[in-house]
Amino acid sequence: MERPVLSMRQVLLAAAGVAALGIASGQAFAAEPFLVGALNPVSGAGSPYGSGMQKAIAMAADEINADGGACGRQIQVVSEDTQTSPDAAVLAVKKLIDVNKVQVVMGTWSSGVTLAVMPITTAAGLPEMNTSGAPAISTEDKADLVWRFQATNGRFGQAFAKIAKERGFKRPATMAYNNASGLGNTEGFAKAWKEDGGKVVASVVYEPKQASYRSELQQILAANPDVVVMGSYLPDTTIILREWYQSGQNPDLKWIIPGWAANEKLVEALGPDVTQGVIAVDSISNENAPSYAHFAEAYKKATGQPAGSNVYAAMTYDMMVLWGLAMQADCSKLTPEAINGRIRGVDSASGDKVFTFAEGKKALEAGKAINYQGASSQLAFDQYGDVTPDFSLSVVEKGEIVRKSVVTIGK
Amino acid sequence: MGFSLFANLAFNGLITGLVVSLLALSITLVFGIARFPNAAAGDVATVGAFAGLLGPLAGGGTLWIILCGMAAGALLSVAFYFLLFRPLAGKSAVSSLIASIGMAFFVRAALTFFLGHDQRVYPLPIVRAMPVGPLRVQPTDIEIVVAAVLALAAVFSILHLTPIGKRMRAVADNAELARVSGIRANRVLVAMWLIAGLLAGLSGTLLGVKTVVSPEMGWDLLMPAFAATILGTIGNPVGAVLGGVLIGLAQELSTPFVGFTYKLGVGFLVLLVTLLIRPQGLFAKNSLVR
Amino acid sequence: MLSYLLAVAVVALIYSLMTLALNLQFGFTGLINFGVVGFFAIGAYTSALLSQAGLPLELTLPCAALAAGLAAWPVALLSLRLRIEYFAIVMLGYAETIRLVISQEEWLTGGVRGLPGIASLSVGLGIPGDPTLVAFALALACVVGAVLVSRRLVHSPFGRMIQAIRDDEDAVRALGKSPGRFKVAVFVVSCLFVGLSGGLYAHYITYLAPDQFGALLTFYIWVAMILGGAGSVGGALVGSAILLGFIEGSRFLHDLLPGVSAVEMSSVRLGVIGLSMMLLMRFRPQGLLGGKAGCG
Amino acid sequence: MAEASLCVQGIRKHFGGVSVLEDVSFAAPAGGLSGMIGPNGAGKSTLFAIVTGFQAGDGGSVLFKGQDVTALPTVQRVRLGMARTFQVPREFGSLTVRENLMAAAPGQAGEKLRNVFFRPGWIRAEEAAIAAAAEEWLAFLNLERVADAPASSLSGGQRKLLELGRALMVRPAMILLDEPFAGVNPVLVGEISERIRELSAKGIGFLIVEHNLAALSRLVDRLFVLDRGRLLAEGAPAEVLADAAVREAYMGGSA
Repeated sequence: MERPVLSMRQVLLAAAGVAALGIASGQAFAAEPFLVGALNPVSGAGSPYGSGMQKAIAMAADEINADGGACGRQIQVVSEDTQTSPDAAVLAVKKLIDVNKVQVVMGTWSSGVTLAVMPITTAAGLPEMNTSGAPAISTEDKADLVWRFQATNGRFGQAFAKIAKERGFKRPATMAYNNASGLGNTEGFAKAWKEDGGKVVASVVYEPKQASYRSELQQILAANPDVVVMGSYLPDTTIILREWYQSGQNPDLKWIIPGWAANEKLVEALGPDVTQGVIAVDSISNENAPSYAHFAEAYKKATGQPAGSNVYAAMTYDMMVLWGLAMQADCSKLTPEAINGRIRGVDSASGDKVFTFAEGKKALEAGKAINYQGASSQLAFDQYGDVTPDFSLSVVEKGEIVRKSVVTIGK
Repeated sequence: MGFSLFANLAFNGLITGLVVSLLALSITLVFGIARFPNAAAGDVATVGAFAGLLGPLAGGGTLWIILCGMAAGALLSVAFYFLLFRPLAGKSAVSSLIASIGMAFFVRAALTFFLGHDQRVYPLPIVRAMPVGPLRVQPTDIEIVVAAVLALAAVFSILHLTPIGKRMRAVADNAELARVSGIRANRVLVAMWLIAGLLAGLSGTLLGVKTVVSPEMGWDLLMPAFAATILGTIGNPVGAVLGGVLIGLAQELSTPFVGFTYKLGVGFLVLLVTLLIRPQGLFAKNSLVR
Repeated sequence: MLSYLLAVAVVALIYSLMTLALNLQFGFTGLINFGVVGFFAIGAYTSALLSQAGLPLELTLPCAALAAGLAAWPVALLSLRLRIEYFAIVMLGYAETIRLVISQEEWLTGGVRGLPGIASLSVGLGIPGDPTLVAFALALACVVGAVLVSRRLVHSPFGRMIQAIRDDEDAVRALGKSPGRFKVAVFVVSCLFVGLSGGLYAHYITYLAPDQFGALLTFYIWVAMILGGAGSVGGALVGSAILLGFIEGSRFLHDLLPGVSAVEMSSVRLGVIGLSMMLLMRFRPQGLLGGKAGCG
Repeated sequence: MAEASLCVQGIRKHFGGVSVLEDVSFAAPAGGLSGMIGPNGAGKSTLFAIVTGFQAGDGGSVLFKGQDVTALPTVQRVRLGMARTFQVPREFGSLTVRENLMAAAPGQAGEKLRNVFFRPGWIRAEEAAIAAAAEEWLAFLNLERVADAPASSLSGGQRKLLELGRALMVRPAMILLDEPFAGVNPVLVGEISERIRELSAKGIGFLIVEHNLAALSRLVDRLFVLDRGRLLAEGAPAEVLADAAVREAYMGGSA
């Protein structure tokens, strides 16, 4: 993508070229670019996803620009790193708003970051789009300026419960990494499971970064569960599964693990014997929609990675496309508040289904109502600005992660 | 059932404690002889664990992994002695402590810059445990016990049976006096940092065998290792190992009463109460320093 | 741009309150506090929880300072009993235990899920205007206050005695004065600053979670103090400014160095902090600005 | 003998199996000039530390001005009027010479934080008084020239004077000097001796532990000899020095 070394001369030439282009395009469109802030977890705990999320926003912006922009305005993306830390994110969003003058902020990942950034974007009257799971985000968003493209922790738990039930488990136990997401998943599961009349035989919350989880595991195994539902991450899951297998206890025990922990790396670390039968659950993109096919192809081209390796990238891609469509819906009013108010309009259940920005733009120009079907999910925001994506159920069989079914849960 | 539960908890505590002990052994040597808490020990262990990934190239098997890790630990340790800690020798312990924290950050930054944040595992077969009474003993457990005993025996005999060990104890006792009486402190300190590096590398690779290799693993082990060091009195190798085991036992055995998430706090509480009663730590008698 | 610079400045000011405190403790008295972030957390949660219980910020911020001071008192007594290296490690454990308690006691602190929706400084104090500007003005006022208090303290007979304690505790005893009383007083008073700093932070970020109170922050404050020079009141401010300038500056550096990815940049950030700690200790232990160690 | 100001009775101390002090007793008169000599390893430093409260003895007692101070910490002994200096001077290096002296003034209201912040006027007046007292001693010790220099910049002899000045600020009844002449040039040795004599004339008692026998015997009016943990002899310098046992122990019989 980037040339590694540029001579000074080349830089100057390029700069002159860009300047000339800028003048030319300025004359052609007679409008300055519309500034969008991409605020992603490029470093820190979210780093496996952050770069892909950032690229997906840029990809969507490129598509919009290639189609002549939204309302004739080119989209210009300014990227910042949250470092997956609320403190760094607060300064980053201030920079985006005050220095770069962006009109919308999208792509925050962890709940802590989103909760810290929200008050600032809201105070500036700017919408915020995130992929976080904490329920508090919905209740704190009093101005309806915050949009969530990811399933809440509670919905994850519901999916776990539905899967456990479908698979005929009777005696589930839970193990949670002691953070908001870990607790959210297992407590969401327990709630849904108990509402359905079931009983959780044991539950353990553990502190991360330990040299061993044997005592925690022992308490779970002593209750003789038939399945353990995990709210965990890759390193602790690796250690816990290995210690379980080595102990030789409850060899028929099954595991339901979130997809970010039960992935190829887990299988690679532990081998096919240990991971045989592990059930991986993940929120999945809107895989059968043309928008996903379109996105997946572009993502593969841009990053060299399969779109399936980063579910959050599809979400941030949808953020940008949806925003572009909301702009396009009424070119006379392009203030952030006005565009924010039109988001539900381009996602309306009664509208024509559209799958790309170009399709949507054409339909809008023809005066039709539209319903953008996202690459990450069909969107369909509820009153809190939350989406309900589908979940995938995969099982590890002989070292391969095999997709078994797609799980849809009600709102 | 009650006995079996506590026996298992105690066994888990013993093994976890021994992993901590090995790093504590490295820290206690530096603490006793160079007179500062070496916060970089954990990250030296991490480098050892990463170097252990080269083990399979050299010959495979746990032994080669450990040897590679120990070699890397020793190399890094001695290099930083010459570059950093020797010039700081005359200054206060706080200077060296802060510099060692800086070294820890720097080493970890270099690791993540070049190798990224992903976890790695050693290509070792995963073996089922043997039942011994109520316990389930894994091969890793035996390796850890053997390594800890050997390491402690080695450190103890070096300190008490070899000429260089004798000089180490002399320097630990009184660096000024040792210098006056013709002991070349430099050579003693090189030997000491070498051993400290070997021990850190050993603890890193064993932790890697037991868990996964990641850039933060050593730093996360540092606090318990510090606690074990001062619980057992600085400069006392036996104290460091017993301190580690004691904290491990206290943490695991407390879990039926305080829950799992508070067990790290229990370790701290044990340390605090001990220090309130015995400000010098538990084993002040046989320490290198007074 | 101005508002962003103000935002960075607010954080720098919040940090400099802690740096001033650490400077009183270590720079002037020779006390080693590796648990700064623990007192910071106590201040932050005290003010946030009290304000959510309905108390006005005019009250919660002083309470934040008091709570941290109160928590510092037994710790200070402990410091008299332990040798300094032991105390340093115990303090690391103390701060970590506070973080642990915050993440476990969900009924009080919101646990690992955090405490969202804390009143911002401008809303909480009912001051109209740009929230960042309000925060800046308030933080600046607090720092000016803390500097004045520090200066008055350092240039008093009390300040003379704490510097004497730093230089030689036995000699102080030989003058018939117990170092303990002075150490405890300095420790508690400076932790008031740290608690206040935590309170300001809570109402500036408006969201608290245990993750924000890791040991790294303590080391940042140590770096800031050493950068500015231990034993120099003005140096504490400069040190914090340099530290924040570097941490935030790396954002812009990233725009200039396209070859370095943001992930690598985070490694570079940690590496530079580490390197500067080593180099400062090695070559300029008196700080970048200090002429010689220990000038008031 | 004049009324004893410092009275040491039956002090014992051992480290491990080695006995350092065995039943040492002596009495230093109030306002007098007493000296203590002994070869290296005689136990002088240990005795000094026990008398000043920096170490605890294994037995025996220390009486000061008729009061048993054996169990009292250093700080309280000093408050009763027992000041000391150190063998290797321990000045407050980052403070000026003047500040070193001022820091030593006892019972300062300005050392309480509430006074610092709420009664600045009182502190200012107190500081003026302390500064005047310090000024006097600086002049007496001939340290005026370096009064505002950092103490760390002084020469070895000047540091000894500074420590003496600090001890004087405490307004002591007795000052214990730990090797005041060690590493000091002969001219300054004379000057320090002269100052000590003048102070003694003003009624301040001295107990001087010294290695420099010549300087000491010229200065003191009572001499104690310590050898291998025991008090070997005591009396007027001339008569003690004539003692054969002392000559044997201290000078190997050669002097």
